[in-house]
Amino acid sequence: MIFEALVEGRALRVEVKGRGDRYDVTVDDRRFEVDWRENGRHFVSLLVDGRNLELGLEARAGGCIVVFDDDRLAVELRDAVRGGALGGKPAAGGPARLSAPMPGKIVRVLVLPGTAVEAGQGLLVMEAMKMENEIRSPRAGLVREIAVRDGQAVETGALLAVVG
Amino acid sequence: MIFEALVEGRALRVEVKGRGDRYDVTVDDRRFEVDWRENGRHFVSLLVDGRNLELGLEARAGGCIVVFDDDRLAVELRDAVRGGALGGKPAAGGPARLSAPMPGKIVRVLVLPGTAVEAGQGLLVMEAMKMENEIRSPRAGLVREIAVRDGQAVETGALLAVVG
Amino acid sequence: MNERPLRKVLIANRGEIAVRIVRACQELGIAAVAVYSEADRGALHVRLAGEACGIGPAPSRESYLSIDRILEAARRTGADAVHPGYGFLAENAAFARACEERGLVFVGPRSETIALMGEKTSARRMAVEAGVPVVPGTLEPVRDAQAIRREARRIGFPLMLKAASGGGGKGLRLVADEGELDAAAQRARSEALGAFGDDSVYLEKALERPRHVEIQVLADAHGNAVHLFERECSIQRRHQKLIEESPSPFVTEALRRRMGALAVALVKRSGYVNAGTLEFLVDAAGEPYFLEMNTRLQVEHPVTEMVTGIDLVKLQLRIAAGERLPFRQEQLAQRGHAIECRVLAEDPDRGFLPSPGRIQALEAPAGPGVRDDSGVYAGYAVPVHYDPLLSKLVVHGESRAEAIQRMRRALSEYRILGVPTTLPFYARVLRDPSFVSGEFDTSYVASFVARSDGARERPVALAAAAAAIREVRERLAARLPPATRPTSPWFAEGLREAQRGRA
Amino acid sequence: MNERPLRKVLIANRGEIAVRIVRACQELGIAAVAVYSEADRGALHVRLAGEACGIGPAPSRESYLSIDRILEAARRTGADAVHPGYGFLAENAAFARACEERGLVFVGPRSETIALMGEKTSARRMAVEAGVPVVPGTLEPVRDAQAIRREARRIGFPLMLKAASGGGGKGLRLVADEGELDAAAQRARSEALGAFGDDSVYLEKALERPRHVEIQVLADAHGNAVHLFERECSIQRRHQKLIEESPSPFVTEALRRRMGALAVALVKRSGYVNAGTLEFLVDAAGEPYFLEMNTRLQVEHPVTEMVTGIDLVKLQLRIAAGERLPFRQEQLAQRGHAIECRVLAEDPDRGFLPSPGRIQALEAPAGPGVRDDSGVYAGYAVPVHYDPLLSKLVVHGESRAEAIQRMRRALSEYRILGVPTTLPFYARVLRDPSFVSGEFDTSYVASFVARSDGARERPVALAAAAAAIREVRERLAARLPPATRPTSPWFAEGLREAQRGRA
Repeated sequence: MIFEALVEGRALRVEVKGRGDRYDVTVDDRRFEVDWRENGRHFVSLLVDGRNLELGLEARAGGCIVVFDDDRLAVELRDAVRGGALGGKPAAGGPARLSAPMPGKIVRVLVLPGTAVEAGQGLLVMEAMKMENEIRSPRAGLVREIAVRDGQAVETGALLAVVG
Repeated sequence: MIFEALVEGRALRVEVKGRGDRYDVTVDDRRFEVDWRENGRHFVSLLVDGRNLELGLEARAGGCIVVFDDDRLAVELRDAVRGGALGGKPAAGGPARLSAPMPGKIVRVLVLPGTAVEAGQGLLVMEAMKMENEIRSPRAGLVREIAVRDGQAVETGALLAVVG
Repeated sequence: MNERPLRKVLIANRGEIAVRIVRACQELGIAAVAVYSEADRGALHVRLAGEACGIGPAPSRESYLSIDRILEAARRTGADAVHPGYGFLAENAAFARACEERGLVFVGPRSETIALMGEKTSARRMAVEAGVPVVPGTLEPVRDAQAIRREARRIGFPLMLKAASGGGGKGLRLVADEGELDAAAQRARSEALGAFGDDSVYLEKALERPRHVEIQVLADAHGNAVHLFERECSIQRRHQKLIEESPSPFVTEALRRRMGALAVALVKRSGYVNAGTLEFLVDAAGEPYFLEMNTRLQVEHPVTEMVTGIDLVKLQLRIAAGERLPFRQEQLAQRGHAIECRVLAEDPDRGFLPSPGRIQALEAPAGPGVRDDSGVYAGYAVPVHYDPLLSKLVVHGESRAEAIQRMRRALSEYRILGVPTTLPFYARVLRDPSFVSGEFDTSYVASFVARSDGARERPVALAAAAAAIREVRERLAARLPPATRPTSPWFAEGLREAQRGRA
Repeated sequence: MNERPLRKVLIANRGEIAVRIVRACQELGIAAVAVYSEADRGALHVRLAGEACGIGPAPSRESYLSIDRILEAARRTGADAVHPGYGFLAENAAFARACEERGLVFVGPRSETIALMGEKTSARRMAVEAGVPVVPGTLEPVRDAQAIRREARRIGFPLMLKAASGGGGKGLRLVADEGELDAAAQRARSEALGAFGDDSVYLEKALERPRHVEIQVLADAHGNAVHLFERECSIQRRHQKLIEESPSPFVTEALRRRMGALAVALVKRSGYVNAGTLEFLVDAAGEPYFLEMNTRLQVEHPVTEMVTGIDLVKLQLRIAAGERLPFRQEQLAQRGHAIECRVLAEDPDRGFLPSPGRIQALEAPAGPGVRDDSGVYAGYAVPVHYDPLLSKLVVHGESRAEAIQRMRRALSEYRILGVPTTLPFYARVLRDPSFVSGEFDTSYVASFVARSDGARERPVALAAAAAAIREVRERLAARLPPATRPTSPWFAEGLREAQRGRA
């Protein structure tokens, strides 16, 4: 089976052969022979050429999150187009809508609508779980809208800002 | 809802009222007000008059096993006969067939067919998991059959003896 | 003070520290009463306590911060003492006084001491009187803009603006030069007013590359006081400690003795009783400056317990019962080395954004020299209402080198699924040569994040392989034809971004 | 012997002890190779090791006991050392010799020492030469019935018959008087032949109400040897230890010093290297008698680690690498008190019948002073092929009283669902006044079971209430009408029995 995988912004081609507990996996140009063992419902031990790798797997729609001891990577998968390599025309991304990841209070808005921001630049500071947290722009672009004001209480999912 | 419960050889009448997380339970003559909270899939915290009791529950057909910190009790339940108390005519138990609880080796047979045995009396010694274990009679009666001999290897479920 | 054994202690807290106190009570044969908000009926501290009592809705203000409800719970359950833990009402003098007035033993210092040492400028004055060096700055609260400007010029820049009633980094501002002063002062005062109902601030000179070192103290009601050496707390992010250790890798024996003696002097001078902590900044030259006193048990108390062999929570309870300290200063020693990592429900890959949610699975490390003081379990939903501390992972070893090796081993065993945590971040820090060398100050986390986040090699190929095998197995199990599988909207978007990056 | 740092250690074992050794290797920066039978691909020691290698089918004889397969795994993975753990090949001199011949470091004594001390009568002779008192009996193996009768009369009854090549209670018989002798000798010899391929036995006088006390020793290859004090192991059932502690509550300082000195003398006399244990019986008068030597790491080694602060497994590896002991006898001390409970998959309510099966859920105790050396996890299926040890729960406290309180607390937190375990049994033992007083001998478990099993009050009403609420909730969730619920056949049968009892 061949997949296109997207891992933390990187696209990879993954081919999986075999079944049972033994797999032959090719990721781009790298090949792994994997002995696969599920331990309980959430953990898996992979023996790759005798080396052992213990991973946690969190199911997500369209893929899963892979938890290493020193990293946590979201993997999205889709079936590769039959016979074709990855390609297609890059499309422009639409505006990004940021919503509140949890209930909290807006401490400070850091940018005005119309400001040009970089990816990763702070847009506003929100207090949640006793901590102040900077909400950052997921992409470069213009701030189209700031939907909250200083001191406002917000619920999970409330629109905070639009960048596009 | 009213149940007949059988706990380690004792029959009890149990009436449960209420739902949600609050229950009013009467066991024979004792009444408990219970605040019920499931913690994960296997554990439950019961607040009984402010006292906290943390239990593990193992599902079984017709009841469950309740795991306390210092005990482990099998509870069987059935619906109480409407309007009636526990009763019915005691029926004689049929012969008890003992089978091997796990793979192992018969170390010694301790009784001959035809011997009269008490409940709890040792019938044979079986070695399993590196330990010698005495297999005991579940009831008083005559040993009808000993189906194994010293030194024999047995698989899980193999008939060992019949007492009746 | 006469001895009066405690029979039943109400624990006015939640989470891992409530669990810690429940355990101490149980081991002393004292009944422990847990209290819980509506969000916490299934919390671990409730599960482990022998009794439990609801105290109101999820928001802290209506439950864990409500003095009336806590006192009512104590009355209802017949508790004869209250342990406040840390945070919530732990440094609230009015709460301590209310306990005292009702004849409830408050497990901590007297209410007057909390008032005296809780207000930061009065604590600074007390320190000066006791001969303890403080960071140069104001000794009285300052309230107007003109006075702030005058004091700032006197002290010099860079300086720190701090809320007089503050704590936990609130109302705290670093001011680099005079041009920033007015705006910073305005912000600090408005934050302080919002958080503590008091807009007075004080000013302190900002030290260059300071270390954050604190001294644990214990004092009984009979005039005996000892210190239990230092804890190194420089590994912090935005004034929140992440990793603590004892001994500090850079505190010399002479400095340790000096700070310990200063701490005991201040404790005696202020008539302090029970456990407390004196926070110091130590400058690059090794000079200590008293910062503030925490009049309660500290989050990071286990590292001190591991190296001294002393159970601080049990001693808090025994001191509260009127017992004398069972040892003298010269009987105490630091044995080996302990490190603590605070396991937080925060996502290090998203700027440490809090990550509440359900813990799907949890495997905690174990074996020799490992202690996990956790407040959570598999199946538990981390609520949004409280702080993100899940657990404190503590290790003890013969030496700092062994403790580091052990912490690496323990971190590699620790897995929490369902919510992002700081565990992977700590695994990376524990391999960082700057951390291992012990050559760090309070700027460490910011600089580690800055230099490693973009640069680190991430196991993308193995992650993709694992996810793909899992997918193949799922499909086989479900016997679904591939075409019917859903593709998430973020997938398509992300793939486009990735391809753009490649082009 | 020159120092030769170990790079990669193959662990020729499974379960909790393999996990223990993996952890020690990781903390020393040594690569650890786990081996696994077909039943053990998902075992915890495999999950935690950096490398793993399959060695054959589930039965031990074809995997963990196969010298060829273990050596082949070592060759294939490039290991330069082998740690045998305990059991399996740990005291097999032929295995140690095979390792030596291939240039693999065997983490344990030399093969000649294993042979010398492993044969019980030669170990007894060695002890006598070293001036160590032994239980009166035969010093040479005995093979024929007539010789057995003659020796028995010389020694006197009651006496113990033991397999010369024995261990673990096999081929062991208590003989009360001469009438029982011939039948017992026949059984013991046939058991010994079956288990060890050798039907020679030896005879020892049976002591009255003996305590089982053992001394931990460590010796390096440079002639240095120390003892690490005693472990009390009298809480056993059919010669299987269940609870161990250190110090022993009844060993005096004088006896401790005497036994320690005897142990070191025997170690030096026999040229012993690495960790080992000398087992003694101590009679009611406090006289120690050497029983046998275990030439390997002991299951209960953690209680010694907790009170001495010494990591025995790391020292085993360092000694095997040629290092010298890093301390002298006078630097060692017992600090506080440690207790271990062996958590077994055995059902205490069914005569300790082994109870393999899948662990549905597991919550392990944590917090200060608690160490859980476990080989299992939630979701793991305990295989039928190996011993029933799931975990060793160990606590450390300032005193025996604190250790007992802590163990009670830890046991109350420990829950394993899916298989019956000995945990509830230990919770009851830890509350038993005889255990708490420390006044017990090797007959304790049998007598505790006898006096408590029928008498104990069981929480039947609460169990019935909990099960009934669960049932109500299940029905509500499933919206099944009550009549459609299955009734198990054992229910009807059991109910009839119960009603008969009532009538």
